[in-house]
Amino acid sequence: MAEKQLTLVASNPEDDPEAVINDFSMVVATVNGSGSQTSNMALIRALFSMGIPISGKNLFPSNIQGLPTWFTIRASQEGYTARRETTEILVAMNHATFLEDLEGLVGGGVCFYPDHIAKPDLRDDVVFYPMPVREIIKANDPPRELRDYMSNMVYVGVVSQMIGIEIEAIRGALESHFKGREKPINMNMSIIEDSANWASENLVKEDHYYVQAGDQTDDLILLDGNTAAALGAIYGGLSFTAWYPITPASSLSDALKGYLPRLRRDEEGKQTYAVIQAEDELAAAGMTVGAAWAGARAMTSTSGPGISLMAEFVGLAFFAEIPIVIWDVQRMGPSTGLPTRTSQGDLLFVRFLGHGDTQQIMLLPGNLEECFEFGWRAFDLAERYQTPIFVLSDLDLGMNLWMSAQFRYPDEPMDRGKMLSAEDLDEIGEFARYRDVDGDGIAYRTLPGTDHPKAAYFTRGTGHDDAAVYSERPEHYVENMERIARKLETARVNLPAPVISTQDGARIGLIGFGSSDPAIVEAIDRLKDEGMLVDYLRIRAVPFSDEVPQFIDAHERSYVIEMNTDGQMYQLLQLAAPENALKLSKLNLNNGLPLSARWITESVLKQEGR
Amino acid sequence: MAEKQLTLVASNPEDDPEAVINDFSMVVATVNGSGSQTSNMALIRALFSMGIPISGKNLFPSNIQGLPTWFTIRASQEGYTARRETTEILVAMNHATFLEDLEGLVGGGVCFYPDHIAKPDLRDDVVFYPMPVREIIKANDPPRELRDYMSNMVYVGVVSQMIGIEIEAIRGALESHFKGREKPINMNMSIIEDSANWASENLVKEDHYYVQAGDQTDDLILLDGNTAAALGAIYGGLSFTAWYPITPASSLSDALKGYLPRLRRDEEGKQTYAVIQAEDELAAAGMTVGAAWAGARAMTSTSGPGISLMAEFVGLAFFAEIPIVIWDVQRMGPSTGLPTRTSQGDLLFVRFLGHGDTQQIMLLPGNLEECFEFGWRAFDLAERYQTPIFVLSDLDLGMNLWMSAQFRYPDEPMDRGKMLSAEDLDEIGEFARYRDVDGDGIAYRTLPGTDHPKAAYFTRGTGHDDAAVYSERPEHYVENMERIARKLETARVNLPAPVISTQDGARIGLIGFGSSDPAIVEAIDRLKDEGMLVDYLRIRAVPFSDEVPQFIDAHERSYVIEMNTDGQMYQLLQLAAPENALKLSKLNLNNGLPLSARWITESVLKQEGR
Amino acid sequence: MSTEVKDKLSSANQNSVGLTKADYKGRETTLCQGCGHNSISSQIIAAMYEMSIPPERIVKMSGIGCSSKSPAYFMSRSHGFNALHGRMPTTSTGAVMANTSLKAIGVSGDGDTASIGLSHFIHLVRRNVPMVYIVENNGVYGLTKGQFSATADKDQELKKIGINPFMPVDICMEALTANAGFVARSFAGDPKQVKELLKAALSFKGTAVLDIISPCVTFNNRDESTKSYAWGKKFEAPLHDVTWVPKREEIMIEMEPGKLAEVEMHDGSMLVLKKLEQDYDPTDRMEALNMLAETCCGGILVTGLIYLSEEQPPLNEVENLVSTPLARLTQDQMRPSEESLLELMQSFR
Amino acid sequence: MSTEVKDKLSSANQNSVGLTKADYKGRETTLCQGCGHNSISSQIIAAMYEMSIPPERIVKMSGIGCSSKSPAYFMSRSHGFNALHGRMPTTSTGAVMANTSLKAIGVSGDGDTASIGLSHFIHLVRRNVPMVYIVENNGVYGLTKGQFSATADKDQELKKIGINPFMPVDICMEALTANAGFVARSFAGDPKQVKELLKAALSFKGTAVLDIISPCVTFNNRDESTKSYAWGKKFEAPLHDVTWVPKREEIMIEMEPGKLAEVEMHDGSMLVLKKLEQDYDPTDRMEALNMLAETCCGGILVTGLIYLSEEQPPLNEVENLVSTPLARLTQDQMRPSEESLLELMQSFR
Ligand SMILES: Cc1ncc(C[n+]2csc(CCOP(=O)(O)OP(=O)(O)O)c2C)c(N)n1
Ligand SMILES: Cc1ncc(C[n+]2csc(CCOP(=O)(O)OP(=O)(O)O)c2C)c(N)n1
Ligand code: SF4
Ligand code: SF4
Ligand SMILES: [Mg+2]
Ligand SMILES: [Mg+2]
Repeated sequence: MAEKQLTLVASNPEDDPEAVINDFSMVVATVNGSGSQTSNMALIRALFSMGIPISGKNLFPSNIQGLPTWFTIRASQEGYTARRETTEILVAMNHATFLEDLEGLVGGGVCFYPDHIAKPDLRDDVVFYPMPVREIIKANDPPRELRDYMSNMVYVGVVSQMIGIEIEAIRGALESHFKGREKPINMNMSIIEDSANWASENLVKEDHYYVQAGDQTDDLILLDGNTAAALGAIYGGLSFTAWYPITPASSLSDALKGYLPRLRRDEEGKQTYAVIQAEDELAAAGMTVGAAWAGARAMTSTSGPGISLMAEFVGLAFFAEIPIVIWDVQRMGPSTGLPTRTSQGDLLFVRFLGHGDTQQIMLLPGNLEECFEFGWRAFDLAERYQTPIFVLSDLDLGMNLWMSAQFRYPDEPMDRGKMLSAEDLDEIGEFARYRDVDGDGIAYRTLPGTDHPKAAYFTRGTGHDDAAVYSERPEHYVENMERIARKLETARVNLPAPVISTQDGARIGLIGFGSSDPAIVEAIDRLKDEGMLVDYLRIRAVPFSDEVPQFIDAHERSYVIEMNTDGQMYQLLQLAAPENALKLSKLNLNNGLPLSARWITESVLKQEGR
Repeated sequence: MAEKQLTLVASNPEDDPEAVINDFSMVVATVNGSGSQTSNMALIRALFSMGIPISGKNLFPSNIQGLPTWFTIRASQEGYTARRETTEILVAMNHATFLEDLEGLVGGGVCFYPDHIAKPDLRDDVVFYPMPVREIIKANDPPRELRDYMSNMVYVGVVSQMIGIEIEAIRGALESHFKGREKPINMNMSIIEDSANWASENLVKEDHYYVQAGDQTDDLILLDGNTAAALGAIYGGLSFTAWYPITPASSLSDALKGYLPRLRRDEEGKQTYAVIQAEDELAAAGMTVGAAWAGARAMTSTSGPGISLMAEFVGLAFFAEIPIVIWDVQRMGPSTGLPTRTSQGDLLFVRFLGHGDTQQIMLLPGNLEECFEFGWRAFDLAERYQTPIFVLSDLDLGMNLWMSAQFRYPDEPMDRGKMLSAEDLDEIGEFARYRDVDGDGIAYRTLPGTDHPKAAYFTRGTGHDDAAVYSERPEHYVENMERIARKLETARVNLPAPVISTQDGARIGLIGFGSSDPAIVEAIDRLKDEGMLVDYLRIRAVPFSDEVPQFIDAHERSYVIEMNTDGQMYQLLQLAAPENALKLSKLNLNNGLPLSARWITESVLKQEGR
Repeated sequence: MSTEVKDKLSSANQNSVGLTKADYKGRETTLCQGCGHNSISSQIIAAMYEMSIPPERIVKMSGIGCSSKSPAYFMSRSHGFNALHGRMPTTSTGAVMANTSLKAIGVSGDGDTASIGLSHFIHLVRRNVPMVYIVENNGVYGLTKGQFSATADKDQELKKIGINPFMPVDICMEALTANAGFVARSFAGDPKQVKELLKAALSFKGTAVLDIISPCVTFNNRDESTKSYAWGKKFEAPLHDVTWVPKREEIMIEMEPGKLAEVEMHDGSMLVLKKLEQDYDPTDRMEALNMLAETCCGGILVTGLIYLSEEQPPLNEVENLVSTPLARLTQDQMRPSEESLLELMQSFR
Repeated sequence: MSTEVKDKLSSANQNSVGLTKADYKGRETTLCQGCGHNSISSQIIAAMYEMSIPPERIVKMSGIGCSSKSPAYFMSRSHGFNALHGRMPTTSTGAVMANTSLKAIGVSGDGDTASIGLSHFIHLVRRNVPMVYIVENNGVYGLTKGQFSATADKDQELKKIGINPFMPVDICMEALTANAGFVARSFAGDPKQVKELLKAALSFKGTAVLDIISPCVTFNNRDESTKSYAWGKKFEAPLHDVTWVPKREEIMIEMEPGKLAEVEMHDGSMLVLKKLEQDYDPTDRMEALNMLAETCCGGILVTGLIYLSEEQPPLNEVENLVSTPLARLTQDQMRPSEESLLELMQSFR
């Protein structure tokens, strides 16, 4: 539509035959450190409170100040939340990227920009709205250190006016953001209102994008996955966490530090938990292992480099059977990679983490509810099976803003696993830490401090008999490893089952996991539009429960969709379904950006030769 | 033969119809720290110098003094060197294990024991030879601190006399052991000779085990794999190594420290190498990476726990493309496991070592010649492909005594890979560290200090464009990872090819690697005796060259023989040959002991339903 | 022998919690005969027994090494955790925070603490994690057959190993630099002092660092080595004669005026320091620093209580922890109410 | 402008190796405006330029952090290695040993060195690896958005982060304890001193440790923070006024007797120390230790050359290395002869 003639259109969608309502991606291009979080937050929260389904993604550099940053708000009538490859509305606050940002706009798209930056003269097929940022700021004259930050409020006002975001919704957003503090609220609102007024008086709507209040977000919540994970852990009884700062995991620990004081203080205001910032990830892992060994529900969270450093301790926890929980909020690897870009590249490394024969259990949350649920369930699993439980999230799920149903309070009592008290020991009269009493491979443990002469044992990473005594006897080693294998098999069938959605007559399957779920769900609809029906299995845990190989067996072909370079889930599935290995096809992309429905759709069609 | 009547037999095999010549396993049971190395060394070297094929295995505890230790010498006319499950000759110096040691003896076997320890009265089906250890020592009266140690020389003398080891061969062994120092040689020889004389006068031969000089070890050498590896590295031009002590890898660095001074000093006696004992394995890896980056041929060696600690640095070296060599002398894992027991359990962990998408190259030496060859070749491969090269040995190969053909001097000039000098840069006029100029995925590097304004680049573990400049652009990341994949494919076809042995009409294949080769070779003969013909492919590198999937394809069934719990090579092969995944069968045992031909033979027959 | 008599006999050598010394023993040692670590183990047993500490109230933490194995050889009735090489400070921090009702005793080696574990050690001290931290210091890596550790003497020669060109890491100096509140050095060949210092350390509320020279008879016991028995016996220079006196017990040491200093610990027990050659005030950090700097590599082995201060709060106080061990919380204490979750949900609307 | 004039102008500001200051610049910084690290980078450029060191003879080593990024922003003509968080001491040790003809300058942060990398730092100093080791010390983890590092002030409060309950790790104290031969502290707000100390460090033959307070304007620059510009400007207390004078150059400073101390470096260059308030002798280790212990957290920022001694040989001398860089050996120098192998083979027969 490059030739399309732009004509003045009505500011009211009813009168606009070409109206596009609640369906666009708006990109705010700024530089980081310029304080656009508040303004973007105001916009997205306002839309959310108007009942419009949205999602928000922040594409930021690994840097603190001065480099390009893009915040994308997607509004979707159908409730899609995945990243899209096209932009309809651009707020171009960063002259450095103005050109490339413009190129990303669809024909008929909209561009808001401060009138003091030079507008490149191209794209006569999009609508431009200049904004008198400086004038409006001058008029309001905020404290000079707040200038830049306040400038962002101008686009909040202008954009709201032009696409129809209710000013009251904006005020509400700021109120919750500033927790009701009048001063900042008013200061910001006055700029926003001035800007909105200026727009209504000076700008005529030439584009066709509108928002309209609805009811699709009633009793939904809006937050990020790391906060959901932290809350899940807290409601799972987390009592100890040690961590070391690393993007994109830090905000998980920040959330723990933020919420624990309210939720875990006793009458005298004493803490019933401990949060330790360790000197490095080896220490974070070691402290977590020590605390779990002593009987506290203990967890650590990190990202790639930290996982590498935790390898030795994870191997110890696996072999000595110590129940720890580790969140790996994945970022682009290998090595330091791209600290602020998302990926699903740690699967194979984590699965076999630790030298020797190790098989780590991984949970794979695909949305915020699961971040919360796996947050608490991970502790039950860890203590039940006395083994490390990894939860693999990623930057997109962990740090970006997602709508979610409200979290369900844990519907099961805590499972502290097989523990023997002094009383138990009196009854039984004997204790062997690694004896398979019940035949399920899970042995009983006693906690340090258990007041009984038979309670103690010597925990070690070295080979041992079932009484935990050092042993080099071949049969002891084999028996112990066989018991651990039995234990893991007991665990396998009790891990979160995959989520399967089917369509009558579908012969092709899609297999995915984690943060790519929204893109896959949307792609399934697109494929349907293209006349192609597919079933979908979303993996939620490794090792796989039986439904997974069954799904592969039941389909002519299954595409394994993942965000890594080597098709890591594809490989794990090949190992799990050797008889159907050839029915699996790789569908992976690893460029730091969340997958888009378009890419998935087109790739599947291409591979299907359509 | 429990009922067999023991009768006096001739001391000369010709006169003994039941004579068993050069074919037995002799176990010397002692406690560690009692100094039996010299005596065992004397026996095995003597046999070797008599031209009798032997191998020696030391089964020792993870402890310094006072615990049971078994040294096994296998003599084999056919030249078999694998561990056997039966013992024909027992030298029982340790009363603590006398009973179980006796139980291990075959009927008709022989037991030498000091007459001051109580002989359990069982096994009337074996021949007992008491030895007057104390008397003979008293008579010789060595310095008291040498008493225990000298006691061991008594069995050297008695055993030699009874089975026919030439005293001159023993002297020769001691001479090379003590590097010609008269005093210790004579002191030991006098005890040995007294003991031999005592035996000839007081013992009558009742058993049927004999040794007879031959010519089967002419110009063979006898040593351990870690020494072979160290020499290989030295002849590969190793110029820097950093290490941290760990069993069973330490002796590799000891050998480097031992031989480098002779081989790598310049005219003024200055070192043309550096050996640094680091503060831990993270440092050892880091120093190695730093040295390799600066242009020195650099290597580190360690075992399981060290590999875990090196994960992050290995990931950096993989992604920043720094040519390092890492020897992993494997021991039993997971975790601290059994430090003095052998295993092949690090395959999967090393293959995917480092978070994110990593694929590490592994060389798998199966004998001493390959320890030497891969020792030097690893540097050529590392520098050619600018990636870490792992060499996976194990305790059995690395620390035990093996016969070997003499090592061949490297038949190729060193390959320092693609490097640009200042002159090159003058010609080319430009330089981009990660540009795929030749289309093989391998980029050119410059060394620090290259005297040219264009030579420098900034090495980083972060995402970068082809000029090594930090970049978060999706296409840069993808292009770089694709180039690395191209590079690894270029490497794959140039890694040591598998060794294949076939028999006409064989429809079953055996696949093995590393230290289990002798057991497999022997098992193939046993299977033939049982009327079963098998082909054999020995893997020498991962990723696999095409012969490997071809071999699998060409056989009805292939058994993957390995010493680990999870069938790790089996899994790697499933991934490499998905179309034939079901033709692969696991055949693994992981109990800390080297595999025996018997176990392999019986397991194959069992699985084949014979 | 009649049961009465037996009872009498046993009760005779029962401590105030009704345990005999046998109740404090561990498995049979597998360390070398004469290894310094074994004698330290015996003193740990003696101190615990004499202080009447129930073994079930103790956790034994260690890294990897001969020294780190030794917890298997004392107090089998205490839980033990033989973790990873150099990482004992980290597992201890976790364990102690998870259960503050237990007393942790960490046993490490010089390789374990001064090489691979140095950073963790310093940060543990800096956090003042409440525990006794023992370094069984022999200047070598015993378990891996005698390579030099970071505490080996400069220019020392060991056959098969070579010459050590580097200055030793001084465990006590590192501890002081990290603001430790309890720093002592002792010598396995001086069992009485080891025992008294152990008792003092056990009554200290923060991190108590005990650097004990513990000869490796197999790899580093030649007379000229500062880590050998002979050298220690010859050159030990105690700062004072130290005795630990439990709370409310008469101090029984002859009262030659000016010759005695007493320090009270937070638990009410007393440290009695009998003056020897020169005056030494273990509560003066500067004096401690200077003494260590001056005597380092100075041809004598200074032993005794080098520094004591209970000013800094231990980590559990810093973190404002409840007295109930985190490991013993009830589910109600661990899982917040359903109401609290509903409230939170509102805040995200 | 005519080429002649251009030449004149340029040659006018060419140093003795014919380079202009522009030849020492790096890529455009991506650090925050006003970040202390940027001003340190400028002083590194100035020092190198003024000392006429060819950039190709320098390697820039770093870990991970804003500070560790900074080597990308100076001297693009030098090879750089931005390695792993806390591990720069290890890659530096390897690189320096592999090519002793290069001068290594390491740039690290307080998190990089005092937290995750503390053990490596101490062991690097202990080995006396020949290099300049700069810690750009701002008391926080800048790149991860301002958490406390181990050098943060005790009881300091940062919004969103909280209060730091622990005593700071003193980089200089740790270096001294590890027997460093060159220990200095400076302040990014005192560019002249930074530059002179850099020059001195570059002429030192072993490990030269420079602890430079380098304010993080984004996360830790409130006036009450000892890592802020304001605090530094207010409370800096230089030990002396230090000037580095190249070999064979007239010392041009006015000669008020008794007020000047001169120290000659092994390369013949001179350090001129102009006395200020009190006397301070940087060659006295004890004085240095005491000064640090006394002034630690004492409300002033002591800067200057804290300790200097060239006694200890650097690691390459200890290891008796050839002068030819290991990285530049010929194949004949690297691969022993075939004869030597045959001989060896005999020894295994
Ligand atoms: C990560 C790791 N690296 C190396 C080893 C091998 N190792 C076992 S004990 C030890 C040194 C022990 O020395 P020290 O701590 O002084 O104890 P000692 O045996 O002297 O009492 C080493 C290096 C290991 N177990 N783990
Ligand atoms: C192993 C590992 N853990 C954590 C991180 C995340 N990280 C990046 S920089 C940094 C701290 C940097 O602080 P500092 O060294 O003081 O440098 P500054 O940014 O303050 O200059 C951390 C923890 C990492 N990159 N690698
Ligand atoms: S080797 Fe040394 S440290 Fe280890 S047990 Fe023996 S004497 Fe003790
Ligand atoms: S965050 Fe702090 S340290 Fe990092 S660049 Fe900005 S000011 Fe400098
Ligand atoms: Mg030691
Ligand atoms: Mg910092």
